[in-house]
Amino acid sequence: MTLWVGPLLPLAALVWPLLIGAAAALPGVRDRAMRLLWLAPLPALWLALAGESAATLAPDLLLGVTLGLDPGRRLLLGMTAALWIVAGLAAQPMAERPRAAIFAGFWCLTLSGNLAVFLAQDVVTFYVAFAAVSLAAWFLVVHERTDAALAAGRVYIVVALAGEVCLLVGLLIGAHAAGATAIAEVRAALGTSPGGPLAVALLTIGFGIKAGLVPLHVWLPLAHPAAPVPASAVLSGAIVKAGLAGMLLFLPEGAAGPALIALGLAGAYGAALWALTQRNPKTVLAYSTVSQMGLILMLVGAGGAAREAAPYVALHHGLAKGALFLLVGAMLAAGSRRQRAACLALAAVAAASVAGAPLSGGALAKAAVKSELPAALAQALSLSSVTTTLALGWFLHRLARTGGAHRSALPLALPAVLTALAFAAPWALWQDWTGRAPVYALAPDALRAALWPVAAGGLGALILLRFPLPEKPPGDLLTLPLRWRRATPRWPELPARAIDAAKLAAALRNAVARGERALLRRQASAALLPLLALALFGLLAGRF
Amino acid sequence: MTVPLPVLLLLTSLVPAAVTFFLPQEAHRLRNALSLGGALLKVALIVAMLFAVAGGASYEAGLTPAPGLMLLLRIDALALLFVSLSAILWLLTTIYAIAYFGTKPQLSRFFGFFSLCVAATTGIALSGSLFTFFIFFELLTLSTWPLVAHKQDAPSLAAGRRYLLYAMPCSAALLWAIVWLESATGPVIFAAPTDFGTLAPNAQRAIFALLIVGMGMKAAIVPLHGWLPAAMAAPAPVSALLHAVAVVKAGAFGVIRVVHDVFGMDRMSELGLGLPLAALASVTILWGSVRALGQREIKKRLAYSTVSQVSYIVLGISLIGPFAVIGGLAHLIHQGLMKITLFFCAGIYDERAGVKRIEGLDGLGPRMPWTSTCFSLGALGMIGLPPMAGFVSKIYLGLGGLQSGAPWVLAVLAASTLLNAAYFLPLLYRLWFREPAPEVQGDERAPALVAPTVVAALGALGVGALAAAPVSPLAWATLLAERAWLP
Amino acid sequence: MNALVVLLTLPLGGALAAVAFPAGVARGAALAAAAGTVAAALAVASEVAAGAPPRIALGGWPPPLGIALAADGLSAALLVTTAAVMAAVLLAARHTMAAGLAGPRIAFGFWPLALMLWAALNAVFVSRDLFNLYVGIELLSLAAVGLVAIGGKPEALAAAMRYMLFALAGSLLYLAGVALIYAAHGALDIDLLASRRPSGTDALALALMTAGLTAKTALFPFHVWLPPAHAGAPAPASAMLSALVPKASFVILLRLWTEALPDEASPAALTLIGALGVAAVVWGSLGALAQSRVKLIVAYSTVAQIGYLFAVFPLLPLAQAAWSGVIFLALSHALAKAAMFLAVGQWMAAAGGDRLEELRGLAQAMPMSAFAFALAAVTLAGLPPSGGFLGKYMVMTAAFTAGQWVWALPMALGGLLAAAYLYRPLAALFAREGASVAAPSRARQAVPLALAGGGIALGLASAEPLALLANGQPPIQAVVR
Amino acid sequence: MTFVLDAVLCALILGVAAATIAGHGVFRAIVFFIVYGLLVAVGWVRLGAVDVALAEAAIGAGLTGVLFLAAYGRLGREGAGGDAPAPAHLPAAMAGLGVTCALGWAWSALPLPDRPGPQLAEALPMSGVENPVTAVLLNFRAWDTLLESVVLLAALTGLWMLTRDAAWGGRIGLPQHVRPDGVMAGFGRVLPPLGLLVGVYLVYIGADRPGGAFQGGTVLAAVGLVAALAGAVRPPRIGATRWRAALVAGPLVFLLAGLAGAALGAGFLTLPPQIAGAALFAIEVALAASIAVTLAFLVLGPPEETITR
Amino acid sequence: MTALTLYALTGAALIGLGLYGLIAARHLLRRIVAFNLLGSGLFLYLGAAGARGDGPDPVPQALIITGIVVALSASALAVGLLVAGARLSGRATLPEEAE
Repeated sequence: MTLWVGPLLPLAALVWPLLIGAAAALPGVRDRAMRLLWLAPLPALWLALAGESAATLAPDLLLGVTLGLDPGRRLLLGMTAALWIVAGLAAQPMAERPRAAIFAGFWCLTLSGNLAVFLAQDVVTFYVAFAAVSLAAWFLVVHERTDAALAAGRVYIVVALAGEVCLLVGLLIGAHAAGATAIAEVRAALGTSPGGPLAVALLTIGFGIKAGLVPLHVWLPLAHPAAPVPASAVLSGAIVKAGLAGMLLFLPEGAAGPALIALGLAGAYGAALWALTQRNPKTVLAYSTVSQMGLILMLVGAGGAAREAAPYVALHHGLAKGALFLLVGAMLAAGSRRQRAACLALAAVAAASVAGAPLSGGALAKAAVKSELPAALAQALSLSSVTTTLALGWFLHRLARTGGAHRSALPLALPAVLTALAFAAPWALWQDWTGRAPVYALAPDALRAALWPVAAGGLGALILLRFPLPEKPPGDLLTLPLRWRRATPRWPELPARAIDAAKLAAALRNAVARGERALLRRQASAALLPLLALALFGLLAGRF
Repeated sequence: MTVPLPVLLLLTSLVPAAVTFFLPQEAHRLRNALSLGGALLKVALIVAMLFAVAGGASYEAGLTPAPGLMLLLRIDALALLFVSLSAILWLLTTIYAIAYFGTKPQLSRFFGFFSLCVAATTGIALSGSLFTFFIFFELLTLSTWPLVAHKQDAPSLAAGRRYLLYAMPCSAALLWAIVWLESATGPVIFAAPTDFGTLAPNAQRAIFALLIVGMGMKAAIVPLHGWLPAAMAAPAPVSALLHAVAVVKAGAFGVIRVVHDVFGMDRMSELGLGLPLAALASVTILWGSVRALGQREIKKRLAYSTVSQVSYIVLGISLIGPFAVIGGLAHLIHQGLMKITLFFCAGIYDERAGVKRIEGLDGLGPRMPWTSTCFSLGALGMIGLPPMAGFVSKIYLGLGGLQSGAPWVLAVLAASTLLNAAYFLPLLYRLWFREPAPEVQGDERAPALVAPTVVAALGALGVGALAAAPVSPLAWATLLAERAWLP
Repeated sequence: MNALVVLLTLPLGGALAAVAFPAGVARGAALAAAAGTVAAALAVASEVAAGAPPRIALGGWPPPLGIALAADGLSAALLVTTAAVMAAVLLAARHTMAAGLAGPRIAFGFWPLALMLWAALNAVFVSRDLFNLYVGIELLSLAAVGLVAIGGKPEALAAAMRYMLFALAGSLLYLAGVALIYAAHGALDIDLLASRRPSGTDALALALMTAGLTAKTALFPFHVWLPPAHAGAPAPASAMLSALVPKASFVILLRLWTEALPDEASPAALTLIGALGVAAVVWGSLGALAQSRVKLIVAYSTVAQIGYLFAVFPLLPLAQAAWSGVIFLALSHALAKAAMFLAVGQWMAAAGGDRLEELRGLAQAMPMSAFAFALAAVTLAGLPPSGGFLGKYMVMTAAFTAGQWVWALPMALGGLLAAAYLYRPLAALFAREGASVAAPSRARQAVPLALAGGGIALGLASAEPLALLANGQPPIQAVVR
Repeated sequence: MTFVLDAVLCALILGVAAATIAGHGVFRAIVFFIVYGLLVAVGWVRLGAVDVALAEAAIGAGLTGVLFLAAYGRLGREGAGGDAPAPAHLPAAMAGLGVTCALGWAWSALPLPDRPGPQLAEALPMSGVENPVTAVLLNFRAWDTLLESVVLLAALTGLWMLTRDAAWGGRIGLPQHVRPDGVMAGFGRVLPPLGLLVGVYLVYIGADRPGGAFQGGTVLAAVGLVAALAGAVRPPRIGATRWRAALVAGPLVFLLAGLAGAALGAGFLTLPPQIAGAALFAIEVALAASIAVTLAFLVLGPPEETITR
Repeated sequence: MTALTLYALTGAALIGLGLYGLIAARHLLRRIVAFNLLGSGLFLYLGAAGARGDGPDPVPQALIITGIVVALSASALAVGLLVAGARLSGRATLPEEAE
């Protein structure tokens, strides 16, 4: 399949959502803006499908914008575009709700940024894109304006800004070291330059925040559930991938590897387990995202082919997680028992895929990387499926208890499409990405290896249903300092008023009056006159 | 008769100033026509000159009233950078001010001094020698006072007093430095390298310090910044003038002249002057931001923000490296556009909704969408978020810091960004997310107030988004830096 | 007819006419004489500028027998400034010193005294004879005392008395010096003295003359008579007293130290004078800061500004620019101070007093005279682009060139202090509240504005006056150590 | 012998002067001062300066003395006639002593200069007068003298400004109530004609011998004063045009003569030798008249009688 | 010591005395008297100086006569001020020296 691409297509893929977003501000369009959202990612999808040959140079924009694609990011771009299309469709019912236009506008801005992260070829564009996705997404988080959403929004914005700053500094160091702004050169320079380690650390933090790297993930379990369902879907499915993309782009091979492995694994297990203490299904999903992203980041840390394959894993996770979030929305809308059952069933399929059940996209994804990993990590990867299954089992349990019956029209088609994609896409891309025949994934060994953790996890989940863990507030590490300090610092004013002006003036008046009186009293001033003459005479005559 | 271009440029605001003083209060139309006409003419002249100067041309006009005193006006690329900013913003501010004041009293005085201020700023921009610079610098000091105290109520007068309290000693320091310097070197001409002759290095350092004190007061460098937040008592157009068109900019421009043209980069490094100045600028950046956090009045918060932001310029200049200088110079323009947007908005909030304190902003966003959007854009730009202008400056300053071997600058920038966010985002939050207070009414039925604001906001957006375009401020700054560094 | 002669005789003639004729005619004659004198001053200045400075040996008797009169750049500058100030003062007085408003006594006395004062000033500025200068400043002092007393209030009389005593003591000390000079050299002509055979007594003569003249110029600590005297007189009189009268004795001093006896100067003596000047700057400024009446503020400001003139003395033998600088300071002070007093006079007439709180908000009603005060303040504070600034700048440059930067300090400090003490009246004027008062016409308000504008113009168009001053500028003479 | 005389005179002068300064009572000080003036006049004669001696006697001692006495009288009327004792003033004493010593030292250090003697001798014949002092006063240094005559006028104008507004337009000086048959009245009838004669004579001979406008004018003023004090004449009203004309006549004639010189091309205050004598005489007469009137008015003081309008 | 010296020194002493009186006295009339004393002492000094050499010099004499007249003028004005002041305040001293 060859699709037409032109030199402007990458730019158009970014500008088009912006235009739609801007249109949302127009009075005539405002009410219908939500209905247009699904159109926004279409050029990007086209681009992803068309191939990697497209590139745009726009030297006048910003500090000179260059856009292009590489295989990994093409994959992510496609996934992102697809997810956003589906989520956009899922958002259509929100058109009736208040502030729809604002939501639509920032949706498009976030989308544009999200896409641009995968297209940017230079540091500045990348940063701009990252900032756009990062900050515009805040509006998606707080859209509901509930207390929880606003509180989550606060945490989100603080952490996001901190991340932006880290990124900026890291990118600047990189650009300086490279003497150029092209990402490839920057990555190369980071590996060799003296400032490299610092920059790598900063970048890891900056991207790690977005990608939910433990312990920088704290915002994620708060923010993702707070957003409206379609927004949660893209947040958890697509936007977190921006962080991943950043790491893949900028971290030199092997840089920060041990840290990423350690933190990634900590996240993979810890978040999954912590998910068990949550009641809100969206929160459980959010922790699952942290967990899954932990695994993917672990891959990045591991380096080599595993790292190369990370986008492949991410592709699956994005689609599946998007489906799961949409399903939560569907469940909330489900009216009848049958609808609820359908929802749950679909959710179970998607969850199984995430957990890596045999034949699922998730299993393929794991299979694709397992052989590339050192044995210990491979084991850890397998083992993580247990916890994932546990968490997702718990999710299903919580989902089943989520009730709503607000609307009859059930957008079940959309999560279904995503689930299907999550299953199909890894299969479709398998050969391209692993270089192995599809049969490899069907081998009994592979199936067995995929099955046992899921089974174990499922068993555990059943036990868990019986003996649930005590509920904990979301945000784990953040629960301690969550209290937003509204301390208005009091700074000492400059001592303009420290001295009483009136008193000073009075003192001055007194001093002057005293002085003048002294000069007048007994004609001291007049007496000084001949004395001055004599003094001058002395000085003049002495020629001093 | 041919009037030299620099003089003509000066006259475009001097003549309106002189005539306006003598207009009766009721002559609204004539007064407005004068101000606008002068502003438009000036912009036109500048546009005409931009291309010629980009090609390397320069215009000069001068006279020598006394031996050793040289009044020299010269239009070079740096001068044009500043004068374009002030001219364009003057035009916007004039439109805004006409609408803002309507038929309030004492307008002839206001617009007279306003034009005089701009004339002084033009003079500062075009000054070709240190002495000329000082003359116009002081003219600016003086013509600003009546504007700061324009309302003539107690806070305004106190603000005016504080302004003079800072301005006078600092101009004395400046004068002292100039006299000291010129008595050793002869007239200091910006276009020619200064021959420091026998002046001892420590004397040179002292002169530099005094010059910076003199300029730094206007540029609101800590600890000489106290007047600026106090001056927020003045009406919004004056704030725009102080923060964007003229005053603080003149100070920053003065620092540029001192570093660039009086001392020169080589001597700066030789004497080790860059680092202390950069440190001072950094302290200012942080302190201004920290203080802004604590302010509950919008304009006061904006004022402390200016304290912080203007030192970006100083920081860039003091780092003595191409990128940093580009960043600093570009920020001269960028900060002007962003800050004028913010103050215009603050003025509209005050005028149309009676809101002065940040608590009052609650829920105003939807009611005053244009204003609030502009305000938001300006605020985001101040934080340095792309694609606003502030972002471009920050990139260049950061790179400049690295290039000049001062990586700690990145830390300063990072901290400042966070602080900026900390004091701006709550405002945006209030604007857009809070429920409006019932007693606050606001509307935007004042197109002449909103239009300049929108233009300024678009400008701030445009110079960032199109920073790499061949006619952007950044391009101009790059041109300057190239001329300075490339043989 | 020689312009110089007209310059000297016309005000005298006017004064005589003003004494002889009844009030209405007297005023007309006085104003006519004033107009002619202004023209003559300009003519003399143009002659000087053209490089043909007029010089007369009176009666055709060359010194030492006769008296020589000569105008050089210094004279010309002062003559023109005086003419400007006097013209403005008399214009202002045309209204306020008329019989209807001020009573027949003042309407009679003001005009002859003002014209005699002017004649004395002109005579002092061009005379080259030390004794003639004595007579000139006596005429000046008596006319000035008369003007101080013209108000008739007890404070004014006490002030006039105090002034009188200082003037008398000062005159006699000066005369003692003149006597010694004549006794030692048999000559009184400045140019002859410049080429005299030095005598040991010259130091004493110079010391006595200097002390006497500092009393007349009101240098600290001999300033005590000045503030009440200048504040007690009616505004036009104050304008003349503060702006012009001290300049006469100062010019004599300047001529003594730079033209007649420059070889006598010793660094320590110059330093002593300079130190008194600095003290005057500080004390006068503090005094002005402490006052709550505008006229007293302005009068104390004169004390401070006179301090400037003396603080330059240590630099006179060291740097050429000091001389021109100090004259610029004197000229711009004359213009600015006259403008201030005239403006204050209008406010007092409108508001009934000159306490700061009485002046609040007057700028609304009288924007032009308020603006005039502000412009004059710019000049006095030495801010660009005024003539005061240029003078200060030249003096500071001279200080640095001479390697004596200490003497630049009072210039810088004094400007700050001036800004501080002038701020208070300005702030009061520009306050928002304010009763409605009967404001004088715009034409009358324009008079102080024109003067204050002159102070600014002196800086803006400084090339001409500087070129003028260069005529006959004494060469600097290194102090013999 | 003469030296002893001089020494005694000097001692007397100093003694009287000391008494003037240090003695008790204002009245006594004034009397001592008059005595002092007379003694100094004698001293001037000893120094060969008869012109000065005349001036000192007439003006320094005489008129000034009258002025002080009149003032004393008026102060008494205002209740301010009593002395205000002053304690010793050390700085003043040091200053006085210092200046005396310095001048004493200067005397010993004074060189004998080349005087304008030769030029003066050369110029005297062309000056129009024979008395060299008059020549200096009215010709060589005429500008001084012209200004000086204006100084008198300035003093008088200033003095008149001290009039209370209520008294403006009234007769000059204190209202006099003299008994027509008293001593004063007698004086007033006898002295004036005599004094008039002396005064006119002094003016007249001033051209050649000691005397002149000032001395003569002073005597004439004294005549007027005595006449006024004696009630023989009533002082004029302050606005009287004729008297005002008399006040300005001297300076005016002087000024016009000077301007005439300038107009004739000779130069300001230049009198061609042919007419110098006549011109100087005219000046001297006019000046004497003006000086007489002015001095008399100065001594009489401002009008003090309240006018009821 | 010659007679001239005697007169000159007398003049100098008179100047000192006059100065003292001018400064130290409180009663203003006494001050004015002292001023006259000071003046005439000065004239004496100048006259003595002018009488040195061959024959009296007329120039100082002329100067002295002028000086005497000026002194009288000044005295008259001062006395007038004194009287007018006393009329208003009942004092013959300056306000700052009133008891």
